[in-house]
Amino acid sequence: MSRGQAVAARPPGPTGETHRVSLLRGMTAIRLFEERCVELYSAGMIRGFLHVAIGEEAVAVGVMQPLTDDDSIVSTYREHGHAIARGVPMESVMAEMYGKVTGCSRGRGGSMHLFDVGRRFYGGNAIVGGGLPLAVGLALADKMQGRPGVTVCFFGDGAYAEGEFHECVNLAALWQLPVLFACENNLYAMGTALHRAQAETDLALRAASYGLTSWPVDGMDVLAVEKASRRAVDRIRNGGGPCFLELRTYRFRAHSMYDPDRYRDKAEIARWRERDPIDLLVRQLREDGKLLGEDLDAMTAEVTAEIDLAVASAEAAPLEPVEDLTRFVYSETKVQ
Amino acid sequence: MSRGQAVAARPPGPTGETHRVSLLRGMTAIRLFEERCVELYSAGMIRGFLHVAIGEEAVAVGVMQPLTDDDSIVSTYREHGHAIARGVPMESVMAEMYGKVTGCSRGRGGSMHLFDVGRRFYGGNAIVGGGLPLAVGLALADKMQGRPGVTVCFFGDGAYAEGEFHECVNLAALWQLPVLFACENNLYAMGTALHRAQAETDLALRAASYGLTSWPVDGMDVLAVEKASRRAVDRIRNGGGPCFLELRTYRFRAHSMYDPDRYRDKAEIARWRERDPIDLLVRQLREDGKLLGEDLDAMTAEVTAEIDLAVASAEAAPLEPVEDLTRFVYSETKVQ
Amino acid sequence: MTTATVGTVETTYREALREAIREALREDDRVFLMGEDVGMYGGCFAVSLGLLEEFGPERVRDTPLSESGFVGAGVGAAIAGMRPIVEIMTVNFSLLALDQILNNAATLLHMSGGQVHVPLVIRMTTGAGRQLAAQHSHSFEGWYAHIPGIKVIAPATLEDARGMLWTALQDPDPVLLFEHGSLYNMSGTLAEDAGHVDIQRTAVRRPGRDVTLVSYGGSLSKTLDAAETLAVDGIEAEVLDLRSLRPLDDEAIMESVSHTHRAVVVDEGWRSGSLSAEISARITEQCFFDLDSPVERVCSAEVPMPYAKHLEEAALPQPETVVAAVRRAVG
Amino acid sequence: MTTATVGTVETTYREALREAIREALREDDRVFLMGEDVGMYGGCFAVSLGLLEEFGPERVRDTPLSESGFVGAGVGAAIAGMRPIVEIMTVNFSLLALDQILNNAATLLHMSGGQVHVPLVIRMTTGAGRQLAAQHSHSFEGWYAHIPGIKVIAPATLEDARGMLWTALQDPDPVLLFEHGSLYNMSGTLAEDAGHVDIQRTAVRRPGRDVTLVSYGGSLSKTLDAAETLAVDGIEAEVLDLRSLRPLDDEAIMESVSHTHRAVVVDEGWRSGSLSAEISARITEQCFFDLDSPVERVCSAEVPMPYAKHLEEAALPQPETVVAAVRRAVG
Ligand SMILES: Cc1ncc(C[n+]2csc(CCOP(=O)(O)OP(=O)(O)O)c2C)c(N)n1
Ligand SMILES: Cc1ncc(C[n+]2csc(CCOP(=O)(O)OP(=O)(O)O)c2C)c(N)n1
Ligand SMILES: [Mg+2]
Ligand SMILES: [Mg+2]
Repeated sequence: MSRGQAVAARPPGPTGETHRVSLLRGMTAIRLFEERCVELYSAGMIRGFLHVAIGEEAVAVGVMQPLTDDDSIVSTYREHGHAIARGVPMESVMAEMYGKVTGCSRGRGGSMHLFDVGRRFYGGNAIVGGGLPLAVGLALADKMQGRPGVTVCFFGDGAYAEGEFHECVNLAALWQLPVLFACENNLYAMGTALHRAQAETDLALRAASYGLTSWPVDGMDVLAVEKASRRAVDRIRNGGGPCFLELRTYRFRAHSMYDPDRYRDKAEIARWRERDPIDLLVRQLREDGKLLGEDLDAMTAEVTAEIDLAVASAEAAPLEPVEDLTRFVYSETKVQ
Repeated sequence: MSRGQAVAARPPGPTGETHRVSLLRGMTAIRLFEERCVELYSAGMIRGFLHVAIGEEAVAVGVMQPLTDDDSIVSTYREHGHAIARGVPMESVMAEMYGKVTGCSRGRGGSMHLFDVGRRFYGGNAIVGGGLPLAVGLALADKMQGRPGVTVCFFGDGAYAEGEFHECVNLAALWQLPVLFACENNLYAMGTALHRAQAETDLALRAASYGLTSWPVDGMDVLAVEKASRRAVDRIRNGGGPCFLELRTYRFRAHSMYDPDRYRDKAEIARWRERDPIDLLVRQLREDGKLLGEDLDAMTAEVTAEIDLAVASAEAAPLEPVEDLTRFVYSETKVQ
Repeated sequence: MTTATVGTVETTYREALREAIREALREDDRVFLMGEDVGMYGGCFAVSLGLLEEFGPERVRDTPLSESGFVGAGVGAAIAGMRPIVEIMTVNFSLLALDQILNNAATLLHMSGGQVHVPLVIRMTTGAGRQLAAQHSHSFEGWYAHIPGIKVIAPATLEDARGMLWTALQDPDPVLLFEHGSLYNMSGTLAEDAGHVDIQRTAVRRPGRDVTLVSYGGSLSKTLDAAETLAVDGIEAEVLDLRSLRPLDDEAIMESVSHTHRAVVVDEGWRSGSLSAEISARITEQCFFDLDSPVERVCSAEVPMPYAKHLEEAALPQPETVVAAVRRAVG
Repeated sequence: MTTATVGTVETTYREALREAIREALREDDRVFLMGEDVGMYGGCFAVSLGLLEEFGPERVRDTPLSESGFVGAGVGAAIAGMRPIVEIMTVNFSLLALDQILNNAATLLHMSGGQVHVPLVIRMTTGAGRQLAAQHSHSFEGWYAHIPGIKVIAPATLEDARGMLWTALQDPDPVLLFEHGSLYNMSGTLAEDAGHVDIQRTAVRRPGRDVTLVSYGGSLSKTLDAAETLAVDGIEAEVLDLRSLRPLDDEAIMESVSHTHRAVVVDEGWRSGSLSAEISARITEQCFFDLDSPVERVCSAEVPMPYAKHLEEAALPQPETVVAAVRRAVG
């Protein structure tokens, strides 16, 4: 999907207008896409578990900015935004959720397991913390092979409590591996508030104790996220060792479509909604007179058309033949 | 074994002469016991893995000082000293290593799995880090049942890298559990030096980042260890939450009887031997004129006699009948 | 307690489990429930909904995402006199705690020469059928049934959902209780005074003379459906509900096979090395000369569970595949 | 490569494994060895002794005690083009990494619709016999053989210790290689040019007509000893060495059983749910009408392995218990 890629491939540099607009477009695309997913879930077109990141779009779009085709991404089950921001076509993401063979994982993965190896998007991991060791290994391979790649690993505040986090941050720091630990701190792990899961809730501070560079970022400000990500990625690429970013964000909706969201105070949600990353950027662009109402409508229309297309093609797409059930348990050819 | 218990049960208070002498006796007992174990291993009387803590006696004896019968201990596979300092009779420890039914684990555990529930000595765990969750649970039970107990968990610098360490320190800090994390930092995990396993080698500093009280201690100075342990245990018992002690020590011998010790520089070992915890205390007592040559000889003779007795009774003891092989897989009676 | 039936109540598998936990918390103050989101969230499958409000955060204890840590903490608490009920959201995540379950919970009693008892209950959701894909859909209860030192049970009915937990809590050793995710919404009636049940014996859920169908947990209803279909053609299948996966109730299984002379084992686990293999091997060992045909197995295809509905259905045992296996056996 | 035999060399199982690793490191610069104490220490069982000096710390990489972390790192490195050989000291500790092995290594290819290949080799020591007690003595290779997406091999001979690794490294999917701890000191002669061997086929280690003895790894020598004893009484046992535990070479097993009409499976795993159960079930399924007696199993007693020598010996399969099982089968 050209646009998605455009966002992913945009060269570093000053956050000029067109760039800010493209960031807005990237976040808007994710927002509208996920809102459509919610509708389609209620309509029974998407099944299984569905986790949307509505409210967290600035993290996905901002972190992706400095990445190149050499870089790798490891994500979670809440990864639609990461995938789209990386340039995975909406069609293949939507088809995946429809369980169609045209899906980015041939319909075998679903919402939680989006993969696109061509774009070095290594999934979609639904074991909390399970992607961290993979990221360490991807980075180890890049380092041993002398490739310039940086591996970005997205994970949540909940994953921070898993033993694998401890093991992996130490491994990356010990071996000075090119890993960017992108911790999406949305203050909740399902229904468990951070302060009920961690004795010390300053995640960036604690991460620093492992001997890597670490700092917190306003995850609702896409420009701040981009700036932090660029600084971290440059540092890592130049051999500075791994970095940890605590991206302070919030999910506006429930954990999953099954979650009645009993554990959050409505006022808290409302407060965070005032910091909607899309509204923030729109307001800013408006104030600078760089965005007119019609521009926004045009963008929305364009993105909506794209999503309609993705849905239409997903609906039209075929299913994997049942006879092929046992394919891909083992490789069909040697790998080079 | 009265003496061992005496050490364990000794009431808090100023480190008077008799007390210092009893500390010396405690360390000497462990030292001579383990030296005998090494001989017996070479003689083929003890089998399996044997890990001695020669050089680390000040940790075992010092940490135990403030503990009462209410307190619990969780240990590792390098636990002879912990067991003896807790008052587990030498006879039952030696019989265990002989695989006899009179052993503290009926010969089913061996050197790595010494247990004595009567003394709340919960083993002898040979999965590195595997005892940490047990300690958290023992402490949780004490807290929920309103008991005064403190749980001491011994583990090494190597265990610090395991995910379970991360999970358990956080749980203890989060729930303010009465746990003393006694980290025996002897600078090596088998052949892996601490600086080759941890990006940040200041273990006490890093532990503090979890939100508990933590400090390093000279693990070769039994009085310093006792002082630190007493401060920590008092704090914990008075509801101050968990503490972490980094006990800086060194094992004078190889990791196990199988280890050719290729990875340590002989000079380094020699340097540490100059800080032998037993010699240090002897010198001090001598300087204070509190210990005469004959006292020491008498103590050695006494302890040696005790060990001879333990060996003799282990040799004489019967084996568990083979017909009883499958006992203790499931409980034979309900537990109250 | 299950004998006298005064009135009956409409309930679900989920509610029956909740009632069992509530009863345990009420009757024994050593009991507490610990796991991820058992409290504020109400339980990831709403089993423990409302218990936090009733019993407070000490006894309905939310944990961080630290499976190895809190499962091991349950082991330690059990050793020190508590009666923990530890919930692991799904069996798939329990692999993170397997070291604590096997190397500690199952092993401490023997390794200590009989000193360290671990009266612990661990509850987990297992199984597929909800398009949750390859990291949320597997069935490892058969794997756990390989471990000496623990017991493994799987309630397939409302009575067992209501009655097994208390009995498990009275057991001096670790008991793993597996709840199939597709059963939570199963509804029906339960005796008002429904209570404790044994967790030792396999139950005959449908008597029959022609073939023995061995199943448990989420596969029971599919197996009963198959039996209905077969009955239409005059094949009377006897359907067993294992209930206990470790120990297995050999006596009940062999008793049935010795009069039907044929057996089909239905097991949602991957075929190779599944519990069905052990059951097949035991039937052959103990009933070889009674068998008219080899024991058949209906298991899951050996694939990580796919998301797409049609593929997931094809991967799982279904009434049709059970029927087909029976026809092979009797054919 | 194993055809032409120029000269032979005296070697041990340990040295053969080391040679195999050395060859892999020399021939393919994508290969590296990673694990606890593989370098400075020389390998906890001295398998990798000297390799650090020869290949340096990048390619003979010591890790911290972080099984889940470094095994998962091996998965990631394999995905990104390396050919990691990850060593887990013993299978007992591998439970800490099982989540990475099952939920990632075995699952990624399928979950990604065929995109993510994991050409990873994991080596582990398994088995009992050295009085290492309940946390260092178990045999879980049969458990691993339950997992779709991985292959499981167990060299029992010097040839296989020398030849299996390279073949495993050529495999596009994860291969787990199990080394029985009691074999490291096994010595004998090996062809100077001994090299790669297939890892698909089960081997007949001793031909016979009266009964098929199925074994592998550390149990092979005990099984061969039993066969010798039986031969004295004129019972000619055919001894199979499985070599590959997943996939199983059904063809070879059934071929043997179909002419011996009797089978005994020898497996060091705990009996219930062991690999022996799967083999027994398959033999019954595929050779039922060829069988003169039920398949017998000789496994470990279902206890956490005790330390005391006499108890450990009683818990393990022994030549005598194999002989007794054969007598039951032929009797
Ligand atoms: C190992 C494991 N434990 C539990 C779960 C169930 N679960 C799925 S998401 C989740 C919360 C994770 O929270 P966080 O890491 O903060 O990510 P977020 O959902 O907030 O984006 C839990 C408990 C799981 N998938 N894996
Ligand atoms: C989980 C696990 N991994 C590996 C081992 C093998 N092993 C036994 S002791 C040891 C080193 C532990 O070092 P440390 O924690 O510092 O304790 P120390 O031996 O120095 O007292 C290792 C790697 C084990 N027993 N358990
Ligand atoms: Mg979160
Ligand atoms: Mg150490």
